[in-house]
Amino acid sequence: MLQTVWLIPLLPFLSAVLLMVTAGRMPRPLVAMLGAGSVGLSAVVVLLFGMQFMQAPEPYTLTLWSWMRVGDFAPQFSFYIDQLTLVMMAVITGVGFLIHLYSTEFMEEDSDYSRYFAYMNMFVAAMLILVMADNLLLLFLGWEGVGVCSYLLVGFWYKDPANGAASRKAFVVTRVGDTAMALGLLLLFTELGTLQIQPMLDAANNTWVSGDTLPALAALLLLGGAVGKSAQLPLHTWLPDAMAGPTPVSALIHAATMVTAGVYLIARTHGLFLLAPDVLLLVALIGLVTLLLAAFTALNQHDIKRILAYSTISQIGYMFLALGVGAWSSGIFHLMTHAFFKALLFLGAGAVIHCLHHEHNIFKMGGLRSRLPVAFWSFLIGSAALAALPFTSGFFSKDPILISAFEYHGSIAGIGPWLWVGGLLGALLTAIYSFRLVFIVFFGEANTEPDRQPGWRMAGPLTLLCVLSLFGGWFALPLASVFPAESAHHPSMLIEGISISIPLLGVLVAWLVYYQRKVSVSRFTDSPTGNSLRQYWHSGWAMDDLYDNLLVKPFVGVSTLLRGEPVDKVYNGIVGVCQLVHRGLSESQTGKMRWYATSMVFGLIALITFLGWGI
Amino acid sequence: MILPNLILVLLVGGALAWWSERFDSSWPRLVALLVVLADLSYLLSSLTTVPLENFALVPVAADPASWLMSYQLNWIPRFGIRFELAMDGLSLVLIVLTLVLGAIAIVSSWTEDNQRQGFFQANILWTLAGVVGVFLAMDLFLFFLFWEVMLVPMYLLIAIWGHEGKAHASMKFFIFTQFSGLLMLVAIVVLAILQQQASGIWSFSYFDLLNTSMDSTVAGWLMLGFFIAFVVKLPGFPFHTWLPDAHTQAPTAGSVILAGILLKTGAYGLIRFTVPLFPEAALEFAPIAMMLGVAGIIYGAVLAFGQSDFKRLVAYSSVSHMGFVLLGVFAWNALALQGAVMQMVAHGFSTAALFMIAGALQQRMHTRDMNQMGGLWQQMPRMGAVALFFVLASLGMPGLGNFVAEFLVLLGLFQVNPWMTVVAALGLITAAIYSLIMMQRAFYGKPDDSRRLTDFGSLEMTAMAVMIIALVWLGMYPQPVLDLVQPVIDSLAVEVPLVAERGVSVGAVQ
Amino acid sequence: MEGVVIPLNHVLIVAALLFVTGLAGLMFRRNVIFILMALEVMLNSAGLAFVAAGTAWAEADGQVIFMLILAVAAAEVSVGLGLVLQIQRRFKTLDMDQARRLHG
Amino acid sequence: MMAAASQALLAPLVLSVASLALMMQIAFRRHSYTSWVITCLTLVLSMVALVPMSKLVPLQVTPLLISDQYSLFFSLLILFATLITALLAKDYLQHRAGENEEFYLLLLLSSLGGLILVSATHLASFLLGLELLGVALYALIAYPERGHLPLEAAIKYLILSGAASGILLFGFALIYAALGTLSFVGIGQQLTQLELAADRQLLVLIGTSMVFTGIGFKLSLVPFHMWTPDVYHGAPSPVTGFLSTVSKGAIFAALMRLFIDAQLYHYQGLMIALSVIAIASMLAGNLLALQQSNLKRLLAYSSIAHLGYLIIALVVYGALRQPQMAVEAAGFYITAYIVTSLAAFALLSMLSSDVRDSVLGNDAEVDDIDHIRGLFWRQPILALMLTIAMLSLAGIPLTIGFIGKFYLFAVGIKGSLWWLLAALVIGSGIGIYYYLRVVFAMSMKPQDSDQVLVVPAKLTLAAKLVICILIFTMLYLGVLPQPLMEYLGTVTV
Repeated sequence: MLQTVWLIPLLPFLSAVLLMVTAGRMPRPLVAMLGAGSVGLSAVVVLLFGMQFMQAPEPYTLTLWSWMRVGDFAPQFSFYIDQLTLVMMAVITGVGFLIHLYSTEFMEEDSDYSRYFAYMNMFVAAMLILVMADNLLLLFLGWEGVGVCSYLLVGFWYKDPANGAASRKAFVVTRVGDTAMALGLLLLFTELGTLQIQPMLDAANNTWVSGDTLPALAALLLLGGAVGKSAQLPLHTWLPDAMAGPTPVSALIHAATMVTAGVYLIARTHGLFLLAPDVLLLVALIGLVTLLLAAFTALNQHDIKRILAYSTISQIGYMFLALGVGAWSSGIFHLMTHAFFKALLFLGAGAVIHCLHHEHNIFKMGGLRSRLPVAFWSFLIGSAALAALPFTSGFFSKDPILISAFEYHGSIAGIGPWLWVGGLLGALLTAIYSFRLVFIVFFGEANTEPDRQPGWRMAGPLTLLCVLSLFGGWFALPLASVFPAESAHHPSMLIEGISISIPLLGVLVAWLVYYQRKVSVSRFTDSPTGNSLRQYWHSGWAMDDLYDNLLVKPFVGVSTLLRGEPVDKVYNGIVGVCQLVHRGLSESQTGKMRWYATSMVFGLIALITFLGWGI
Repeated sequence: MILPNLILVLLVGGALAWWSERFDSSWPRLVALLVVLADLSYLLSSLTTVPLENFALVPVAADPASWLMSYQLNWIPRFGIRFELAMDGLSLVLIVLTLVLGAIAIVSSWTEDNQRQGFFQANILWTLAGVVGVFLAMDLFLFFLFWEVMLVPMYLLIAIWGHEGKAHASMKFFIFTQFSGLLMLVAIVVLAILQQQASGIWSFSYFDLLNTSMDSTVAGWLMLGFFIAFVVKLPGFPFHTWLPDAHTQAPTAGSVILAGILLKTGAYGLIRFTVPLFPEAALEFAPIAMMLGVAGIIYGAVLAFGQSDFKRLVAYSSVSHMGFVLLGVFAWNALALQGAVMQMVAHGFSTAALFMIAGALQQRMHTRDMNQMGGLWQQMPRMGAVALFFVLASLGMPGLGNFVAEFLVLLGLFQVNPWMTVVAALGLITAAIYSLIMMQRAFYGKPDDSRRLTDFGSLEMTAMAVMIIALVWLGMYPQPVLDLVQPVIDSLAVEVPLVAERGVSVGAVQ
Repeated sequence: MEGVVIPLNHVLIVAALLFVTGLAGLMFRRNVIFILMALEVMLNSAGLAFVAAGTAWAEADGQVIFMLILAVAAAEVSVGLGLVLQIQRRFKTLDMDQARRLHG
Repeated sequence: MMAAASQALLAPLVLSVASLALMMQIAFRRHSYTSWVITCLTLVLSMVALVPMSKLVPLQVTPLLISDQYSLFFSLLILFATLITALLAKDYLQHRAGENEEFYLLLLLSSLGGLILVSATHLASFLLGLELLGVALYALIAYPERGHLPLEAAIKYLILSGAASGILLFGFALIYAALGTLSFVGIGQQLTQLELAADRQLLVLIGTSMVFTGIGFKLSLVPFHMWTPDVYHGAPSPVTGFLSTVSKGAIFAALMRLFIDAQLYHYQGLMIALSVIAIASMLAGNLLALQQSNLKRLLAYSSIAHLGYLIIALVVYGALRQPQMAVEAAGFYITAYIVTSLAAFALLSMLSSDVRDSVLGNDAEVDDIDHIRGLFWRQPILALMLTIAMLSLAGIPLTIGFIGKFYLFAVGIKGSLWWLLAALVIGSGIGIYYYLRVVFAMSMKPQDSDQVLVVPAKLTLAAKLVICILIFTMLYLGVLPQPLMEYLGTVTV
């Protein structure tokens, strides 16, 4: 049974290839069956595999073929499965299947139905390869593969140039990170002689001492890849724009799976990061700053998907924080629960959008509680989990992160509580913006009338995800053998209490402001400072403008400046000189015989003079 | 006799294709295609007679049996010039590439409305013959001969069947390559004379000239002569400016051959001649050469982004990609060299395909200006999908050949010069920028419904499928190619020790 | 045959002067007849130099060459005059500066 | 002795006798076809006569002439070029006004001058050959009855060439005055053996300068090149071809013999002066041709450059340990140059043969680059010949021109003449442009707006023969040069 693990990525891959080759000539039901079915089948294989695996949970390696071999450089096409991989595989195929199923209805009216599923299946295959890879190069293949699929799906509706721009931005910005990561791979191979993850980590442990420059550099470069893919500072700007794609795409790629690849990468190579405690702290700080920044921004958006996008950035910030403070399993746990509730939220948002003529602006919605009950319950449960209200899945994953942050003692002593405070602030904001969303969209007056209700293929996955979001936190992940032992949590009751009560406080605030409208923020937001702050937050801390001015405009400017090929000027100059001399010499051919005779005489005189020089 | 036959078949085939025009104007392309395929199958079938273990032999100068095939004939004894051909793994890989792309080029001209089909196809076949000759010639005089002769039919292809600016473009192409070729000729003759003065016997044979002793200044100049000729052809910054013009103006089949094959002769020359003939001089020069490579990568990418002409964009992307080859060769270690060769092959396919698409677009829309395109996916989804694939290949998508190539080059380079690697790696980002903008401007965006455009037909799709399969194969399992080339690199390493592999960078990074 | 022996150099100087005269005629005259005459002067100055040199070396070679030169000059001039006739007929002028259709 | 002498000079004798016979024929019964046949037969016969001559080499016949492999080789080239010219001339003259018989007579006389020139070892024979060649050529240039251009070209050539002869003669007179000898070998002996007094040295110096001025003019080297384009342009195409090949080839051969026999290569100053002249010729020639639209002028400028290239072989002679290689290189290059130039002028001549129905007028010359536009689509064989010729002039492999250039590179490098080589490379680079421009013009698709100037006339048998011979020679010697190289190895001065 274990050997059939290669089926897991292969099934969606084959389906994708089949869908591409038939290029839309397949009947729709068959497309749906193939698209969703292949992922479902994969999920089944994962389940069967997992059951067998857990009987004797030893890392399992399967080598398919030798990819390439040049001297020592011999990466293989092989899979490495341990508990971490298994969790990821389960999330990808499980949540992936639900989203595919949902898509079969959501995309039904689209003319490019089969292209959509081809891309989606390809994405699932690439994502599976990413997590199953036994070496970093194969991981990189999956890594770039998901990037490309993300690009294709964000720009799926290609007729609108804005979508194209968003998809390019997504790809290029992540590529910046990917390039750093590629450099990291080069460094790791050059120094350690292998890219196979486990031997490489062993070699790193044997070669390097904690705190060395080289491991720090390598870790930093990998971190570059991670922040790119996971939309963390400073490469987070692409994710909000990436919402241009179909909503299930946002759910699958830009919430549940791909964007967490960075978290997975760091977790996977934690042995390396442990050798670079400073970088690890940097991970935590990046996570913290990002989560706060994104949370503030989310507070100010009115596009339902953008709110969710910023919340995704923010939640991944928590995961980074977890990784940075050494709460590895908590980070992965949060990754999983986040996959559940964020997929739920996105799909819920999708249902709202689907039923409201593609309306994205939350202020044009309202009062949908009774008219779209499925969406309402989904949103309510999803937001509760997102806000980490007690006993939802989000609570079980986020709480340990905050506790671990509090107890952090890494390269800078005493920073832990501050991390904790930041995390709490984030939690407060999370609760506020998520329930702001719920209150505005589902309560109050109705602005737009839904023209349909979600069918079973949409409602089913939503229901299932509701269950997972509520109860997904009740079982513990078997990750103990993968990560180094974490210190047992014995926080004081006070800390625990504060952690629990903060989200509730946030919900209360949101209730007061957005439902009861007792507290008006308009006084503040209408003041000049408030207004500019709002603008500033709304634009995502103006990072886009910054990059635009710092990188994009200069690049475009330089390329416009050079497009006429300045190097050619040199060659044209040579040609010009030749032509000039040609014209001059041609002028001398006057046709006058006397001048010809004279020139001959001059030549003679010159010759005599020259030869006479020596005497 | 197999090797001369390979060339002869193409030469005679060209004449045959020309002649066949008498019967019907549709014959020449058919004849040409058959000739190329026949040549390819002839090559492959005669390879079966080579014992399998020979493929792993390190080719040694002294021992003809260590080469896959070889052929010798006295030609001009006055100067010790011989008609000397030999094939090792590197030549084999490149010749197969040449013939496959040659067939594809002929297919790409299938629907183009070219007058004088006969002479057109003849020129294509003669160009191929010249290129095959370049990859086989082991006598420097003979090499030069093929090197120059292949330009003439190529020139005619551009000059006769080119687009609006063909006069300027074809002339520029010819003068750049010819002039740099003259420098190489001088270098070749100087080298032969040095050898003759040392040994008393005239010879232009590569094997005899390999160990010519000379002082370092002379070696530096001679190396430069070879280097410039090859870098012009490659093309490397700042000798690349002929390429965008030539590519833009050439007929589709011409662009395919030019980008897919002809550029590779420059890279081949660098690997086969420049470095082995002048080891010290070349390695001393390596930092500058690599700098040019890096400059080419970035410069080509930046200019590619600024173009609105589809073909020009692809042409500049070639400049950028061939920078990797330059880097790979002058990093001079097994990884980088393998990467350079892989890049030659992979870039051959990806760029040839993109030019074919450009040609198809021009044929359908009568423009190459991307401002007048947009939304073409709607009307030509198959072409769009294929274009997407090759765009992804060209931006270095892992799993496709180009990635393997670029990664190997970077990996090899990193061990030699980490900082340069960092700059070169920026090329991966810029490649994404220009490739995607091309996709956007041509195929995405609002479609113009007033256009009536036909999508790729089955013939074109077959050609595309061949290249897609080739790139996937190179990306997923490049080992056969690597194995073919490895003995060649081992033999080069005998002449020029490879640059140390690992650990060099420690100091540089810290 | 006694008499003053004129030194070779003197004759050569005279010949050179003649030669320069011829050259000057070539450079400054426009009428083709005069140009032909200048040409004659040049050729004959060379002949003079040969004769003088031959005498100085007490050899007949100089004189022989002079005879040859005479023949050459005659041939040249006869062809030249033939052309001059044609020129007069077709160009209606003998001014060589007018004959410049061929240029560039 | 007498028999041996006549056998050694069989070819010039055949030519002389035939010239007389032709004169008789013209005097008694004008018939141009007969004259043409006689001429062609004579030329073939003279070539055959070279075979018995080769049995006796080397043989000095009187102090004036020598019959050796060197003279035989160049005689062959001259006769070959004359034969081609004669073959072309018939078609060319056929539809033109006037009587044609004397043309062939002049042709024979001129080539006789060439033969004498290449065997000359003494000033007297040199002078005789030079003038015989030249005077006949004046008449040939002015041969067409109508039109201004041939006349203008002829008078310009006559006067300037006469002046050059005058300068040359005066130079020799000075040398004679200083050294007392007129034989080439004698000059060399005197120069190397005697310590010359200062005044004599001055005489020799001025004399040498004048000699080289004269020869430089005839070879149209910069700065004595001004006449070239005008004369090329004005002369009828077959004559231009003849002038460009026979006249230049013979004079170069004589120059090389003088150079070697008189051991002039010992003089550093002269070598530098020659190098400067060569470099100037290569650069100026090519630059002048750059955008020239008249093909004859273009070829004139190109010939300036090619003669410049050729001087490399001369300059390098003294620098080589085995100087024979320089002669080899010169021989090969001249062959290449002659064959290729003939091909180019043959094309122009054939195109000008029958222009009666064209807008150009009856006696017009087809010599503009616009005239051959689209030729490739109308007369592929002619276009092919010109293409090969242009590629050969540009020095592209597989043509004879490439091997010639290769030879020059080889000797230049052996003699370490880096400056000359640099000029050669640059000149060749510039050259590519205008040679290819011609090819490009031919390859352009004919447009309706073009005046269809070149009627695709039916090629006569003679024309076809010329085409075959020239294409074959250009390609054969380009692909398999070994036989000629081996032969040239034996061609010593």
